[in-house]
Amino acid sequence: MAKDDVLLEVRDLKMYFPISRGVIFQKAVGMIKAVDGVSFTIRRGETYGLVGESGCGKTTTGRSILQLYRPTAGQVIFEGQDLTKLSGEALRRMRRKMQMIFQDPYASLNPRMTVGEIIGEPLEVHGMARGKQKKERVQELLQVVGLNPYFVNRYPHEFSGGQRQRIGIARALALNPSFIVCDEPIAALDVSIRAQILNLLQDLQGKYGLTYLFISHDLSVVRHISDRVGVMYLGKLFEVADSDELYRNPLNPYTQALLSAVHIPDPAVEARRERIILTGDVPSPANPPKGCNFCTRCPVVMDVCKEVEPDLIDVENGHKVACFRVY
Amino acid sequence: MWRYILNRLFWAVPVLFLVTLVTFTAMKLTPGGPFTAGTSGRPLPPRVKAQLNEIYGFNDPAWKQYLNYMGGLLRLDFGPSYKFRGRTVNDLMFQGGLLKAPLSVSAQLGLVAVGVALVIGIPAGIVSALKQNSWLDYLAMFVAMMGVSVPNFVLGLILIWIFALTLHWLPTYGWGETPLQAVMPALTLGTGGAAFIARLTRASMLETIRADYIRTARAKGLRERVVIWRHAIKNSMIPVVTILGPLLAAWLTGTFLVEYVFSIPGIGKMYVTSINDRDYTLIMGTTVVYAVALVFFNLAVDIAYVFIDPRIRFD
Amino acid sequence: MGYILEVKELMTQFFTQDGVVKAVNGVTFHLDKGETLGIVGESGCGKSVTVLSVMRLIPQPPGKIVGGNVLFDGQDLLKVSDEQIRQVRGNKISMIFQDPMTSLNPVLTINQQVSEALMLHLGMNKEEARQRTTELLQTVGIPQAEDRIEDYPHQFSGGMRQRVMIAMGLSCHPDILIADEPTTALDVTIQAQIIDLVKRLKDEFGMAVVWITHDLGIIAGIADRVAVMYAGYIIEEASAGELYKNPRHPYTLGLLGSVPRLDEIKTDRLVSIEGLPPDLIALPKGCPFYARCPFRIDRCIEENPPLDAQVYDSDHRAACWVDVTTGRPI
Amino acid sequence: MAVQERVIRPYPTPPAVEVTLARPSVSLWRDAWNRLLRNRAAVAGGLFIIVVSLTAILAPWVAPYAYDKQDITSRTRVGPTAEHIMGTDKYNRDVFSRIIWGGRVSITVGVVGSFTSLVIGLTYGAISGFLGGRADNLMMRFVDVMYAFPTLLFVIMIMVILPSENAVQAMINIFIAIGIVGWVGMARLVRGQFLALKQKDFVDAARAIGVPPMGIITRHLLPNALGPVIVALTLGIPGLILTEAILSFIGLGVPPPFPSWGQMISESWQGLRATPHLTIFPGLMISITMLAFNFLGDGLRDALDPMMRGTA
Repeated sequence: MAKDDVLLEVRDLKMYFPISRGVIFQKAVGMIKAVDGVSFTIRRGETYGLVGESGCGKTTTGRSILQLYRPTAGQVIFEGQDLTKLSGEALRRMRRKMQMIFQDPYASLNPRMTVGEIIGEPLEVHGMARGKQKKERVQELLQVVGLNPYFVNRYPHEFSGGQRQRIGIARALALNPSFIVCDEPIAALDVSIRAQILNLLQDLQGKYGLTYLFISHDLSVVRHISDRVGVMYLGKLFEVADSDELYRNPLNPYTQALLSAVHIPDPAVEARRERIILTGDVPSPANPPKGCNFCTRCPVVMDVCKEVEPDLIDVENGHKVACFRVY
Repeated sequence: MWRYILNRLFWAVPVLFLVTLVTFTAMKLTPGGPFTAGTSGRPLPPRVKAQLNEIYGFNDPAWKQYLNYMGGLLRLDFGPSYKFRGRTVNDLMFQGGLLKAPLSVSAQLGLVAVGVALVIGIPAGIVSALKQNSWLDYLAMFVAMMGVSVPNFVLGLILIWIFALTLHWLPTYGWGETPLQAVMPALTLGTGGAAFIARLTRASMLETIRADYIRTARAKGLRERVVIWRHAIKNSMIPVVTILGPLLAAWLTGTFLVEYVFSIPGIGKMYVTSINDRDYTLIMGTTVVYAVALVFFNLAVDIAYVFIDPRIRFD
Repeated sequence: MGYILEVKELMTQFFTQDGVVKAVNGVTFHLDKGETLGIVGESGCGKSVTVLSVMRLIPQPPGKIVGGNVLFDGQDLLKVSDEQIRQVRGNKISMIFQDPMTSLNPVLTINQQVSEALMLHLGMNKEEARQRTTELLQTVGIPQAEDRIEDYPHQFSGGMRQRVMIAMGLSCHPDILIADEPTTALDVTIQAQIIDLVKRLKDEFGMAVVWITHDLGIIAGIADRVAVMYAGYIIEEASAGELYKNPRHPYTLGLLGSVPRLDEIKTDRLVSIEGLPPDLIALPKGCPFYARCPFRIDRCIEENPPLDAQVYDSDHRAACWVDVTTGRPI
Repeated sequence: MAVQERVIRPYPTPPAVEVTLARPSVSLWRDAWNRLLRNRAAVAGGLFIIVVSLTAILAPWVAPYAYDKQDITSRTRVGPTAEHIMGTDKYNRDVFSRIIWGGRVSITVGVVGSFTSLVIGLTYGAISGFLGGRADNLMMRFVDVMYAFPTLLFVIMIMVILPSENAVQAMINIFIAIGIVGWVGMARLVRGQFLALKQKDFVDAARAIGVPPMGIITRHLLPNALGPVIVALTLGIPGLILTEAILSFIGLGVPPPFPSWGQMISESWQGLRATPHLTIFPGLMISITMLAFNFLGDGLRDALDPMMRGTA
């Protein structure tokens, strides 16, 4: 693969949040290792899916990439520039190229601003359009996401969840970004609305050549929309592969369990399926187990797993996995 | 839990320190000083004044005076009164024995008033919430609104006018001679608190009875009475307890007006008198006593909170 | 007939400032002994309101059950006294809810909350109830149940709390367990644990289950029969196998096409049902799905099709004037 | 897992049904305003406040007599008569006129005082909440200490040490006293709002867009924190009116002859038996004004609160 194909490279990203406590002054007594050494690359034009259960660090990864959290360690190289080294004006300029779509369409729109103001704000902040030009651009964006341009003077509370999500997408598109982090964009939506938004995201990708980081807990959706998928568990990447490969041939026991837990809307298929039911809960990211993070729940755990942490190793053709059973 | 209580205790120290420091500095900044005029209002002869300054240590540097005062405080010695020569502030606050001392008179009044407030306020709030939008609810909430709006000294004066001066049912002033003397002061002080607590309890109860776990309790087939008593009341009391600290503080400072209006020989009346007399050590002494009481109540409320809400207890 | 529960023409409405919200509009279904009925629909389709109405747990006001019958054990639950319905709740019919975080009382211990129903309905004393609670907690798979019985809910994880809820629901050996989206708030692997548990306990306890969810996948795995709800109506009802193989209502058809499936080759696009569900305050006169329906005909705007507009094999019924397999009016 | 070809049933998109866009667009402020107007108690409270404020401002023109005018044609200390609808005091002054003039003190203290605390508290709370972290921690420790301070005692102390020779100076002293302590609650509120709002996705969205910090504060945080601030502001006014009344009542407020309601009570309550009207009328005035502000504040809260629906 040509090197210039890579749009974004994440190297050993770590994001720790201090747990503070104290009688007089708060001091850090521990660290929540939300993201603990994650590396991956995203190619221009592809959709990279990041999948995992709540608390696995997938959302934190997305936000650290966009520098909404400043990472504890590691590099985020976007179009050749390390974002973690940028700040102030330089970072603000880079923000034009990367945007985010949020999970909760209710919390992600300022209730005091009209739709026009919300979508127009990025244009204004970066001095890209003003006055009449801005208004035209906003109306164009509304049309692009399938909303009536007539809505520009309305407020978010006058819209349904799906419509609000479209407004959020229009805002993200306003600056003509090349890269968009989609953080669970359909999780809060109703079933019949989800397909609308998924289709819209795919259409926009085709139309504008967008690159997506698609974060979700829903394996079926991630498989549907992604070219490649990374599976996260407790702050670490466990497996990375092309999406079809991953689903056809999952190697990590966690991925296997996760896939087996997915329900398929077909009773005939469901009746035949064997499920791997994991025992127990995910350990706290403040106190992850020694060795492999999955060793407390893994159905095929070995002694070595409780001592040594497995590395993410390429086993064949870019299918990477972190598991001693596989090496 | 102990960490939490310790934390609270720790923070009481700088508050009390600041109270004394500010009070002391304020008094030092006062123009004139205590001996500008004598008790009769005539200026004191310079020689007498100099002598008094010497006796009271006013010729020392300010920091030393403060240290002296603090040293006294730590030994629970509030110093001499400027106004009542030859008497100490301690004398004034604690004179009269266990029941008659101003400090204990105030405590009695406060206790009765808190009792009135809780006994009226909490049931009124609960009933209002359970009968939301009924005439009973509207009535209770209107009365409660009046209760929080009418200042207690105004209420006290209106009560005196009606029940003492017009109807002659109750004595106008005094304390400790007949229980009747306690009725109006306790009501005056209690209704404001009751009104406040009732409004808060109602709001909290309304939120609680819409909670998912109340639905769970009903789905178990529990009687409505059990649902309310076992599942709703304790939860709805959590925010009420939270506000009790600041509320008690407001009350505490309110008591001096009620004592003043009803001529109750408590520490509050003494406070107002000391302000009129510009008796600085007495003002300081009473302020410190009030501040200590306030900090203590806040602490007590915080600790009570721990016992109501297991989420804090086990953190 | 051997129905253990029969709901007929149930209507529930909410009287709000903005108008009357018609949440449930004449819902009819039945439940056989030991069967699992799945009720599927999007938020606001009236699925939760339906089962809450069965238990008479609708907050009144603003809610009101304005019509219908709920026949259970020879009596109409909508007509019996408050005392009688309490005898049924938690005893004959019990319920578990969506959010295990908020459905348990934060200030009472697990023991207090589970014992409550045992003492009330089975007349146990404190000690017996405590003993039974421990057993129940073991049954639902809570490790070290004995040590944890005096813990408070916040000391449990989400999955464990849902297990406690299930223990509570099973405590009196109910005839029917109503599960209102019990796994929606949980992670995939925990969700699998809970579903597995309920399936196992259903056989062990010989209960009938009503399982409410928006997730067509979950229903496919557990339900014998499925009812699909839309805008307060049941619009299609069939055995699970039949419904997924031959959906007869355009909405069901669209829903099935709109979810990506792991076991199929990737499609470029999903089926998308455009538009939004109708406003329940101003329901249209005709079919509520009309505005979004690709198969609609003029009749649909005038006449709302009843559930038995199309009947196949006696138990597959669909409320539609059009045969979706041919696209022609029936 | 065995993968099979998907059977795709045709599912065309129907032509959109004409949606009527008749309902006019309403901002949340407009919405709240409409709700407020439906609340009769709040509207009544608001109207009363407007009337009292206007008569106080226009006192020289609307009051039948000057506040210090001694009507020698009338007897002293009479109850309500045709010429003096609330009677006269011991200097033959018209009580009604003095109440109108006295309104100036109460309303000014309430409004100016609460705006003083607003400006200080908003700035402090906003800075603390926006910065977060260590700076916030430190700033809030100070606030905690201030908060545990007995406010009224503090105000009284300040009034004791500051000399008040005339009405204007007394008022300025009251503002200083209130300004020093009154902002604490507001600072806490604003800081809490800011911290909560900072968690919201729309603030992250703004940061992701590259909105500079000032823009985030003014466009995203402040407008959303404003609702609770307005409510706190309104409900804070009766507290300030009360503070002034208490100060005047114990002889620390506005010095005579300029009237304030608390001071009118202070001068007359010892003679409650003989001349109740001198005490009761100003007492009612304080109570009703506070009631009006409380009703308005409650109404504002009810009107502004439901707008947070759907944004949580």
